[in-house]
Amino acid sequence: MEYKLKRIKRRRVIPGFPLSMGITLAMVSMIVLIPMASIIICASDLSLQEFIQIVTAKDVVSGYVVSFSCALIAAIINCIFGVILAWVLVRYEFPGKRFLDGLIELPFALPTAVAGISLTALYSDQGWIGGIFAKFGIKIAYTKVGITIAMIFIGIPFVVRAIQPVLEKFDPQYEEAASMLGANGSRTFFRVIFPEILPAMLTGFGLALARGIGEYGSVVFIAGNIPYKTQIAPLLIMSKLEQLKYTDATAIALVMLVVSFLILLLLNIIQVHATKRTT
Amino acid sequence: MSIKQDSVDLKKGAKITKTVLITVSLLFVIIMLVIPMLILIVYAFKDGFTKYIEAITDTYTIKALRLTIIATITAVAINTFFGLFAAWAVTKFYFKGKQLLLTLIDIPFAVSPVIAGLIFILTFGRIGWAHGFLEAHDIQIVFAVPGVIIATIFVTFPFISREIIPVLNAQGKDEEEAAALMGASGFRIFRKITLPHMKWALLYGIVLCSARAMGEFGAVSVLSGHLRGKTNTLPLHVEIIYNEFKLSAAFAVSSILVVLAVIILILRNIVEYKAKKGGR
Amino acid sequence: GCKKNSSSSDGSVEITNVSYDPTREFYEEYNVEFAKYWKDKTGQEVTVTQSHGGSGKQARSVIEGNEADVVTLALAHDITAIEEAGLIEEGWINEFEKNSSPYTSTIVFLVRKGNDKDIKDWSDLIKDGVNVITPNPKTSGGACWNFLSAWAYAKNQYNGDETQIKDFVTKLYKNVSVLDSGARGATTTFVENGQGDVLIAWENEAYLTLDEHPDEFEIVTPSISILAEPSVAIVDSVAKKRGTEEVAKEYLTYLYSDVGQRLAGENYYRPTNTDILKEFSDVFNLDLNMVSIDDFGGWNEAYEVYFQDGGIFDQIYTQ
Amino acid sequence: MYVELKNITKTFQDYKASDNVSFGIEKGKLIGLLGPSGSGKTTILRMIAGLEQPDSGDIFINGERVNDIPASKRGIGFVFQSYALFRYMDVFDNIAFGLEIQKKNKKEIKDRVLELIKLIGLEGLEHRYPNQLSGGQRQRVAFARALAPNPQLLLLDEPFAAIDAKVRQELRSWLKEMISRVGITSIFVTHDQDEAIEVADEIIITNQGRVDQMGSPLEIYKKPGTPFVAQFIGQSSIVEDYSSLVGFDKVESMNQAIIRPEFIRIAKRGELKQYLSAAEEGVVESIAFRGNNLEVKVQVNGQNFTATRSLEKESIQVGEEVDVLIYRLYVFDEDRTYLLENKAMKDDNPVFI
Amino acid sequence: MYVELKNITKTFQDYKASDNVSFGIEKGKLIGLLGPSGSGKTTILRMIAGLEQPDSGDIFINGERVNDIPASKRGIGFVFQSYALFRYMDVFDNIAFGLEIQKKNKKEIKDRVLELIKLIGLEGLEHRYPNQLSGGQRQRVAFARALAPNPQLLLLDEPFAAIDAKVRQELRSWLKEMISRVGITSIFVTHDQDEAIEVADEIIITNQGRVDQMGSPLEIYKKPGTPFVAQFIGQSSIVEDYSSLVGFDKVESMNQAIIRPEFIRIAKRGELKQYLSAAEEGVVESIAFRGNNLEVKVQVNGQNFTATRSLEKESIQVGEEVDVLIYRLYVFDEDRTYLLENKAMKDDNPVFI
Ligand SMILES: Nc1ncnc2c1ncn2[C@@H]1O[C@H](COP(=O)(O)OP(=O)(O)OP(=O)(O)O)[C@@H](O)[C@H]1O
Ligand SMILES: Nc1ncnc2c1ncn2[C@@H]1O[C@H](COP(=O)(O)OP(=O)(O)OP(=O)(O)O)[C@@H](O)[C@H]1O
Ligand SMILES: [Mg+2]
Ligand SMILES: [Mg+2]
Ligand SMILES: O=S(=O)([O-])[O-]
Repeated sequence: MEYKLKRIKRRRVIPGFPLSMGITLAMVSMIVLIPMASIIICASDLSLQEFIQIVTAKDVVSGYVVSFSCALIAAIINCIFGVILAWVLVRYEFPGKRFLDGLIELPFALPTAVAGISLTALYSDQGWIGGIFAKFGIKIAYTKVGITIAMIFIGIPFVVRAIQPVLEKFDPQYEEAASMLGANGSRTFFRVIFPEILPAMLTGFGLALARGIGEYGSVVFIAGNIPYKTQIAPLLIMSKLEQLKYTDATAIALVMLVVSFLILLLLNIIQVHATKRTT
Repeated sequence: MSIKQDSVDLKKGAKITKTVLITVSLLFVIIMLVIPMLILIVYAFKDGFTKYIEAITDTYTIKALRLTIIATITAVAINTFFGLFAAWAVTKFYFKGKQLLLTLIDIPFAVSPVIAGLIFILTFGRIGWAHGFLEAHDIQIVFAVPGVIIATIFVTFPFISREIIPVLNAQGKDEEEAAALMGASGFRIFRKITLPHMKWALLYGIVLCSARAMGEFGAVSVLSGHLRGKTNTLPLHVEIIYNEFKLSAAFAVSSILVVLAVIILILRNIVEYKAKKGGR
Repeated sequence: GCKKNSSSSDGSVEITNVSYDPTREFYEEYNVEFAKYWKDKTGQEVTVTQSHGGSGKQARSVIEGNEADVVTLALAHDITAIEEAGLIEEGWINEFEKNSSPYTSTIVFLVRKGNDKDIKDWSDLIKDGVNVITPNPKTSGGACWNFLSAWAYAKNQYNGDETQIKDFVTKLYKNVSVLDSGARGATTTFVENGQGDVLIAWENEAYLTLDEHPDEFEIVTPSISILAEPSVAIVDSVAKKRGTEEVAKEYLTYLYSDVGQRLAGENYYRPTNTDILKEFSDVFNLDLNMVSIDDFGGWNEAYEVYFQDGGIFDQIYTQ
Repeated sequence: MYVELKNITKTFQDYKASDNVSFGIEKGKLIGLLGPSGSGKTTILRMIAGLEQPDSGDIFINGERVNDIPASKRGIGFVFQSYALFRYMDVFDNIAFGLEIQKKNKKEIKDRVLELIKLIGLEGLEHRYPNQLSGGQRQRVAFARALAPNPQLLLLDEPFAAIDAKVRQELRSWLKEMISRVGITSIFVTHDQDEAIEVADEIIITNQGRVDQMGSPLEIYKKPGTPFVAQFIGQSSIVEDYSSLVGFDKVESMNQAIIRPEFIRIAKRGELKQYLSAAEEGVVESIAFRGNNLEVKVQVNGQNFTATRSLEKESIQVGEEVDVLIYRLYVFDEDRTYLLENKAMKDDNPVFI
Repeated sequence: MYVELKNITKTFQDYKASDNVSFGIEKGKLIGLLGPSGSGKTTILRMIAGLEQPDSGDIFINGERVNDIPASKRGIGFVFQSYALFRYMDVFDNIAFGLEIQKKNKKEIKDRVLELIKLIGLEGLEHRYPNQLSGGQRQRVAFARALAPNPQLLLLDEPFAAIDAKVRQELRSWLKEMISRVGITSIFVTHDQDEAIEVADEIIITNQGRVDQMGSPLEIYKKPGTPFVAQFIGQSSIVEDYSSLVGFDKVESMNQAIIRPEFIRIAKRGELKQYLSAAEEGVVESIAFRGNNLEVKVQVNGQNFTATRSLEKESIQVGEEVDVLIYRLYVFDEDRTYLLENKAMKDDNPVFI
């Protein structure tokens, strides 16, 4: 009996496990878990049927579709430019590189509302860039294109900063090996380098996607908010709240949360898998 | 001779790729990041320099700036505290459910700011389940400064731990084990061995966390109540003056945030440069 | 968490006025006047903390715990919501004169200088190629007034034929290119970002825009509009708790004083005091044919029918 | 016994890293833990140090059961495989770390550290950081750091693994000498048999979580206890059909045999003056130069053997017919080995010239 | 000459990694580039491969100057030190990579890859990923991958460095055999002299960016061209005062000598039947077991020598007085070495029993 007890109290060599674990769990609970639980508590007022009815209402579904499809496209575009940017920042030397590097986090630092306002001013058909496109009859602001652009804006740092360290660590021997086997630059990139940065890119992709789906401040200004066309899901939550329909709002929020959580979980699983393959 | 030509072409190919990629990057960054910032500056000075100064020295602006700084400092302090302990727990020990814990820490990354605000309303607001308790003790959280701070903490929660954890993971725990074996206390190990190793990552995390904390809008907007001079942070204040038709003043105030952001990004670059030099 | 007793012994008092977007300029001036008045009357310093936002959002924040002593919102419905949450006592609408609406407003059109699309009345808004800007009634109180005005016009036009009215309104909203979440957002979209040919706006908002951008816009008054009655109320439970009932009551009462009424007029709100309203006859079109919310059976019914989920507004988008 | 492990078992997930491990170590000895990768050497070392808890079994140090004594209280010095030098401390501070924790006074610490720096021959480098040292130098610092607090037992996990071949050779002798000079009981882990043989007083051979044999290098070399040990130690080739060789009879249940190069003598025709009847005839398959001798492969009755031949002897050619004298070999079954001497050599009457 | 380097120089920052390097390699030979760490071996290999450009000098492959041909067009196979196997491709895809680039058809690729997999003895593992392979298996895959496109020249950078001691031994023979079977001209880099001696047909010895000597292992071993080579190859100890030894006279300007264990015979008193007058008297300082023989340290007139003694011979003890016969030694100055034979052994009249 006594022996058993001792075994349960497993000793760890490095001190501080109970303290650090305690603080970690306490803070995660206080700041993340308990508040998040409120959503579930609130949504639990609904029966399953009601819940399903709310989250599958036509306008809600269209909100999801708009948010998700724009975020997806933005995340994909971010992946392409993110890889190019990370590549340029790691592999090339050129004047202004440090400046370029420093700018990447700008979207983190700029308040989303300010970003939204600026982007709208820039891309509306009176704006500097929107004006150019308007000449060709292309509208950017107040369309899905505009929403996508705002989401690209907020998502780019996630992708670049995920890929950059991996590229930095990437052993040039792999490239040399490929070139010794006769491969040219693009082939080496797609067959040898790309698989290496893929897990990191997916992480960045997932974060950008999750952020895009949930983004409000910078998107709401540039979205036209026309139901079934340019109305994003977070705006729907807002609008439910205006009507004091908390349960409806939380039901919609819950679906988005679950989606975000699944995206994150999937990413973590991919990471674990990728490290398994490479170590 | 033909061989020589070939190699020259190949080098030329690589050069062209380089030029194209750099151009594409620059264009992307300019269009997506630089011009929006530029537009902001242009608008900020549209009504002239005096108007600009007036806007940024307005008492409400200063009060908002103060709140923003308080919220940022508190969030950074608390998240640093958390980040250090979490990183220690996660990287120095083996336990079940580590992956789940990491995912939980990441959640605020993926939560819509609107929902982030909502959850605190649903918790601490008049309709929240904790309201009875707060009421009894006359504690006001949402629609008051604590709410603004809590929301800021929430949205920036993972920033610091996420920066340190990979660095500590890469370092392994041999050095800590070696020190523990010699009988060093946890605090000593942390201070003498772990901290020097991660200090640049920590600083980088702090920089990012402050940047994000200063700029937070959505979540704070939901639970601030927009009380002028009380619960308005700088981004909220920007929205308010924007809504007052003072476009240029709004951008002027935004420019404070931009300047802060730029300072922070410069700090970030310095930190990174030092880290690379120190890391070798 | 410190004890909040707003009337402190040193003779100062603090109240919070939670209001909606277009009233900022008005209350900024009014608060100064009221502070002077209160000081004279009681010797006490009063500080009024203002909060502005979309009317619905503001009502919600009060319900959720934003400690407002008084609310001055865009429509009675929003205050009723607070009442239903138990924060305001029943019968608040009769607590002050004129349904607790110290000033009113109406809905007008703002068009670009020259009025290229030749917009004169509601019927012009459904023409092909006319681009309309108005906010979303689900998130903006002002937008509800816009919607109901249009509805009133069509009702008159089609003699109450429900299908035709609906058809009219549907066509109108088909012409809406940006449906902002608040009245101010819509104004910015129209004014700053140059979207649309016509903005359906609060009258006071329209005048304010003219002030800010002289020579760029014109106001067009439609043949039928609605009497928008922004309501005010004391948030009884909060005021009681903080011991500010007296000053709160006085704060709202003083809106009906000549000083308050004139100030409203100067800020392009129509004073409810008819004498003072007349002083502003050069500003306001006093002959405008206005329906009132009572024609829609009061706010509760109107909201239920038109703006509730699945209501008429939703229907025109699902068609 | 200074250190004793009794029936130690340790399972990771479902993998038995230590499977009923028992052995004892005398005070003052330098012990080599030798075994292939993954055989559980590090696990044993870490359990002795207290860095890992055994699932069952007891560990005694100096007669005291230490299972429940935390690592930091066991008074053990540990040299990590990758040295785990504190990267942000210089050589001096690294070595001083353990002493500072013991709250020694400044003067004492300084004296002890400088004494150790002298011992490891790094005078003048005390203010270098680990990344400014070569592999060998780092190893020395790790060694000094572990020794500084005067531990009663020193554990070293693959102390030479990270060092390049030439330097490794030198360090081996250095370490052996140092340890004998300091006189501290030590256990070191290695997967390199040459290293174990050269450095250790006694070797413990691990295999799949078990201890296969323990003994002096010569003992293990000459009397391997299990087939695994016989194969793992020394260069060896397997003989499938040993009973067909002159002088060796089949032993019950033992189907295979192991033979080492030094068990075989290859002689030019006419060179062999003795035991001719005990020798086989063979053909030279290949000859390779191996540092200071030649490695000769011969074929005897369709079986291949490897032997060595001194450079000083008369040279032989590939294809040449030679006499192959096999002195002895190890026969084995599942878990036993026996040394079999060439019977024919005893029977044969010696002929002296 | 199949591969030829002429006056190659390469400087990194201010460090001369290659300093006027010239040598030629014949077709079909297996060459070992041997030298201490940092002596510029990898740099030479990489310049031949085209992964690095020389600052000056010419590289010829098969008579053609290749300085301006990019690495991917030189038709060279390269096995990297850490193999650089593509982590996200399985064994099959790794080996097929070079063939796919040559736009071979599916069938051809499959046949060639399976042939190579068979050659390296990894049948059945073609769908494993690199991290599921042992070090030795990875090395084989890297080898097969480099061979797949039928290169005319194979370069290997420390092919055995990442592999553990036991397996390394096996792989050496394996690789040597493979290369001779495929018949491809190969150059491999190593800093391990045993490895170079065992594997290479010819050895090029590098030292501080220069080539010190080139020749067959035996040649280099027996006739080291420079003092560096003499010391680097074989186990050796330096004799400060060689002229005090019986049978060795001082050579002009040569102050030191190098002696190898096999140059020394240690004999029990009475064991030496010959050359007694050429032998010194010594005392055994230490005896250590070294795999298959004993390493004996003796002191002769205050100088220490290391020699070996067979296990089969009668045993000697530490402290015993022995006869020490030194057959020969290398004397050297700055840049030359001479082999000096023990004169006294010639003078001494042989005595046969
Ligand atoms: N913390 C751990 N979790 C799971 N398995 C482990 C752990 N530590 C060791 N193992 C497993 O236990 C077995 C023995 O490991 P150990 O490190 O003791 O081997 P070793 O003999 O030191 O090998 P090497 O020579 O490769 O260092 C291995 O199969 C290893 O994978
Ligand atoms: N890219 C480089 N930049 C700067 N210096 C370099 C570079 N590559 C090699 N060197 C230097 O050139 C010298 C020779 O290096 P090289 O890698 O050729 O040595 P090596 O003989 O292969 O050594 P090792 O056995 O350690 O691999 C070393 O001093 C090294 O530091
Ligand atoms: Mg190990
Ligand atoms: Mg090298
Ligand atoms: O302020 S509004 O409610 O009219 O948007």
